[in-house]
Amino acid sequence: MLLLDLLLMLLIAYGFGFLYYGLYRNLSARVHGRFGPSLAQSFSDSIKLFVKEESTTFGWMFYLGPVIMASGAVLNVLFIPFLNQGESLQGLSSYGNLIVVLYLMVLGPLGNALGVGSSGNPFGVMGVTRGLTRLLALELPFYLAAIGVMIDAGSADFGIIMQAQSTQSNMFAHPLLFAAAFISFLGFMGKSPFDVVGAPQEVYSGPATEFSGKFLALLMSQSAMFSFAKLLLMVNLFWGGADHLGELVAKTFVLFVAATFIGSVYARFSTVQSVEFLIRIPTLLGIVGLALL
Amino acid sequence: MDEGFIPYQQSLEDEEQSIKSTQSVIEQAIAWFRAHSMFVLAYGTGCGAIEMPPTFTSRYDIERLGVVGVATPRQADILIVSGYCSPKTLKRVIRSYEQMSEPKYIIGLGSCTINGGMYWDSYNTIKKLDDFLPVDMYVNGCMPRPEALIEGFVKLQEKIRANSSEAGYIQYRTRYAHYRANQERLFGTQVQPRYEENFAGMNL
Amino acid sequence: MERKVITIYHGPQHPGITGNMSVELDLMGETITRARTHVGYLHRGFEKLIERRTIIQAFTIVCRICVPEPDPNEANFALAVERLAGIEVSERASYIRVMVLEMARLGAQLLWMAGQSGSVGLGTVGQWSIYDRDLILDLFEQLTGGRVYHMYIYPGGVRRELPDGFLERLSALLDYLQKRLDAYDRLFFDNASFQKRAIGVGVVRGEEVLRRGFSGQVLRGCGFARDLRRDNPYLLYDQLEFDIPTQSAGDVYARALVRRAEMRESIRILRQVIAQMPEEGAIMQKLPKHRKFTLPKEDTYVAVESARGEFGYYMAGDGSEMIRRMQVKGPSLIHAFSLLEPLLVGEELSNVALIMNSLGICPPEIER
Amino acid sequence: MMSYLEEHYELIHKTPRLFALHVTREQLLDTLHQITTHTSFDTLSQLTCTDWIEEERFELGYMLTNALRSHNLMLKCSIARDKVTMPSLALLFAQAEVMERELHEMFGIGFEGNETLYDFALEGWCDIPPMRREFDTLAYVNAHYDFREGREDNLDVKEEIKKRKAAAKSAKETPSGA
Repeated sequence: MLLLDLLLMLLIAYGFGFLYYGLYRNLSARVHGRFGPSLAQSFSDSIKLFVKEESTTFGWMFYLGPVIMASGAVLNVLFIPFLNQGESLQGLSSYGNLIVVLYLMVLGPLGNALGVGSSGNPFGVMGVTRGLTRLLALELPFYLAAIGVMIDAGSADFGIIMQAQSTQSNMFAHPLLFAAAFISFLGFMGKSPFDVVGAPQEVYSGPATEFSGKFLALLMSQSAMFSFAKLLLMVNLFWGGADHLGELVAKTFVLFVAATFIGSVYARFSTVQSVEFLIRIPTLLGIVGLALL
Repeated sequence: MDEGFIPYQQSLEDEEQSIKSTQSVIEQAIAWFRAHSMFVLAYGTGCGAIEMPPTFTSRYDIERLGVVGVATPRQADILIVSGYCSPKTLKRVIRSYEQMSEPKYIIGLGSCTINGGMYWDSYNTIKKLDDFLPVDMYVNGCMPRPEALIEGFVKLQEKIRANSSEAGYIQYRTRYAHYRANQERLFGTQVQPRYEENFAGMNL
Repeated sequence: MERKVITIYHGPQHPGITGNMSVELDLMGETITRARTHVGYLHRGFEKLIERRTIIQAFTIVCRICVPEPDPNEANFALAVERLAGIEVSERASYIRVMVLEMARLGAQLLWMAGQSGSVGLGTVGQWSIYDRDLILDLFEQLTGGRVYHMYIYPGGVRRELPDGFLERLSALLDYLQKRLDAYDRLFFDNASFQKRAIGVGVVRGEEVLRRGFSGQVLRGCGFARDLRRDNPYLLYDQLEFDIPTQSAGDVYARALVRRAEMRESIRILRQVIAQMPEEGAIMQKLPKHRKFTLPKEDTYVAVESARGEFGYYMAGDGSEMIRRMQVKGPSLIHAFSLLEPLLVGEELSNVALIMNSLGICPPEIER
Repeated sequence: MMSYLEEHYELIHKTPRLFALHVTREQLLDTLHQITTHTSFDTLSQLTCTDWIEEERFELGYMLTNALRSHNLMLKCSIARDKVTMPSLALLFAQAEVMERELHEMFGIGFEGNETLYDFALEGWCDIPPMRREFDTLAYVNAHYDFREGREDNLDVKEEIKKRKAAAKSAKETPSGA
């Protein structure tokens, strides 16, 4: 039964991940004043990449990169409960808590660094360096916000955190913590102005520069699932989770649209600037938020 | 192949119905996905690159067809050789093409790729792109309008869906000696590593 | 500890490069310690081709020298031939030429805006501005039959009469663009994230810049109001009112602000042209027959202000129907070598595209 | 500033804002030095070269412009085609370096003192420098590139035009629609 549940969770994450990616392309196309591709376009892209006849590789470490990254995303999805009540779609959340999830979020990028490093492409390595530097700066405010939420609920367990918000969601109870988490969430989603990692005008595609065919498809799928997991995390921590699937979709959608629109009107910061910014403003917000608890 | 450009282009544009009917359902589905997701390498080789921004942005919005630009050759399916090619550029174009993973296609944009165009008597531009690389679709004009480029993409989609054995990348493998000889003749001593050395052992 | 220096090629196949050229960079971490510009990927030998073409044949290829803004080439070619052959152009034709040049300048600035915003990952601006540039290209198509290459400004005048209602449509487009420029101000020029990226980057400063042959926004961005339209007037620019915007900071943002003001000035010039253009008049002088159209054995130099700086032609005739020598000097030649190379040293890798775009480097005019 | 030039040199007025001046190869550096110190023509904006093959000389043009960018002065210097070296101006003007590099490649002119005379636009060129008059680009093209076969009616354009004219003429003589 649990296995079936897990499978369902993965399917939902996969499906909605790609749907949201399609929506992202569509919505930003509307901002640009055009129609954009169909919603299923990114799904077609990933299928096409899976059936490419050739995929360049640079030895076994190179295979491991996307695989570790994908397993990080899968575990992330499985450890975050989709709903705040009931038995189904709870995944492995009873075996782990917020701290495990926060740890797992770092696993993927670190694993990918191994794979990219073995390709020897300077742009890939540069992208990974940028990614890890940014990750350090992103984690600080996000962890502060997460700690605040945990202190408030008195537990690191998702169920208890969500239950604590049944009267008032954390977004209104602790707006400063939410602001800190939201800004670093933008960075986690790779949205402007924090999209230094794969900046095409600077380092080609960053870490993905040398990945082709199946590897790229794997990276695409994991990033779709991973971004759904991040949306889920934000909804659970600050919006009190969801009672049923419909509410979940609505809440993640609103969050996603906000991130998309913000991303399409800002210029990209350079690495140093984004680290500086993240360490200053959201971290300060987080500290003040913690102090006000 | 008949002589002259028009029959040659006709042969590129012909939809190969007979082959299509012999495909299995899975092959057809794969071909459909390939035709509806085309990643274009962002390499503006010549002045045709000036009509690519309008094609890719809000006025003509070619992303509707599933065409997007990507930054690196590894991720790309389609290489647009946009206009005249000097030997110095051609070397880089060949290099980029060989780094792309199969199946891959080339669109020759502009008259200069077809017969040298305006620069037919210039000492530093090639006159016939398909001597050096297998071109899957030519779009003529100087400049070709964005509509013409979109038409080229639509024709190329048909060709990809027909899944022909004469697709450029297959020809580049089977008739490599021919292309290589032409490249060597043009570049003289400054040739690059052979294609086999790039793809040896990389087939998964 | 000795830090490792790696050498990478930024281009020619790179999304952050302005056209088909490359910059060889020595990097220490992400900081550039040495930069070398490489060109030649677009060399077509125009100057050789023109030596073996008659004047009419040469006219058709000069516009292809610079792709984003071909019309200064046509104007230069026509001005040089007219000066050597002693042809006077009618007032109406001159007005039409000014109109074409300003439209082209506006289009080139919009295209620059797409590149500059793209270099900092603000793709939305590019999508909008290329659409707006396309509306200008539509007018060009009505006027000349070509979107990008117009082959319109011909020695002796211009090639075709204005289509019916053209000036009204142009006027309507200017109203539209005026409104759009406000939108660009909000989204791009006043955007705090763009300011954060652009201020203090790629600084050109000092009296010395005048001696080094720079032109265009590089000079105007560091406080020198140099514009050939005013300093060395050609066509009818001495009869039109316009300002030369300047900034004093000399960085990427200053050059962007100069361009922003220039777009408004172009619109102002175009409005004057619409108001002042004579209704009637010849647009073309009577020229000698194709094979009899010869240039005397003399030489001259003409220059116009393109959207990126001084665009000059040296032309020498030899008494035959061919042009003996025509040498093109675009602003990018100096900017891409003697300005870009030292400017990049000490900058971060992420600023390369930013700086290149702000200098408006256009490779086809460097190597022709 | 004009008065100084007119006093010391034989100035050719081409237009009200464009002047020319002939100098010999030996005088060049000295004249440039004098002009840049005594007049406001202190910027090198272009370096041109014209090949007068029938007179056995290259004519180099040093285009100077003033700080106001309002006037241009061209220093013209003829050198023999076989003895093709010039003193480099790289120390005087930083921008001269790349201009000389281009002329070196296109005409084969050496510039003494310029360290950067390596490939500019061409890569591994081993023919005659292409902008020299004796270099025949069409012959080079025929030797190095293949042309695509034209359409059948395009192979001999003159014949074809004649044919079409004759056809049009005969069509006129026998009015259609009868």
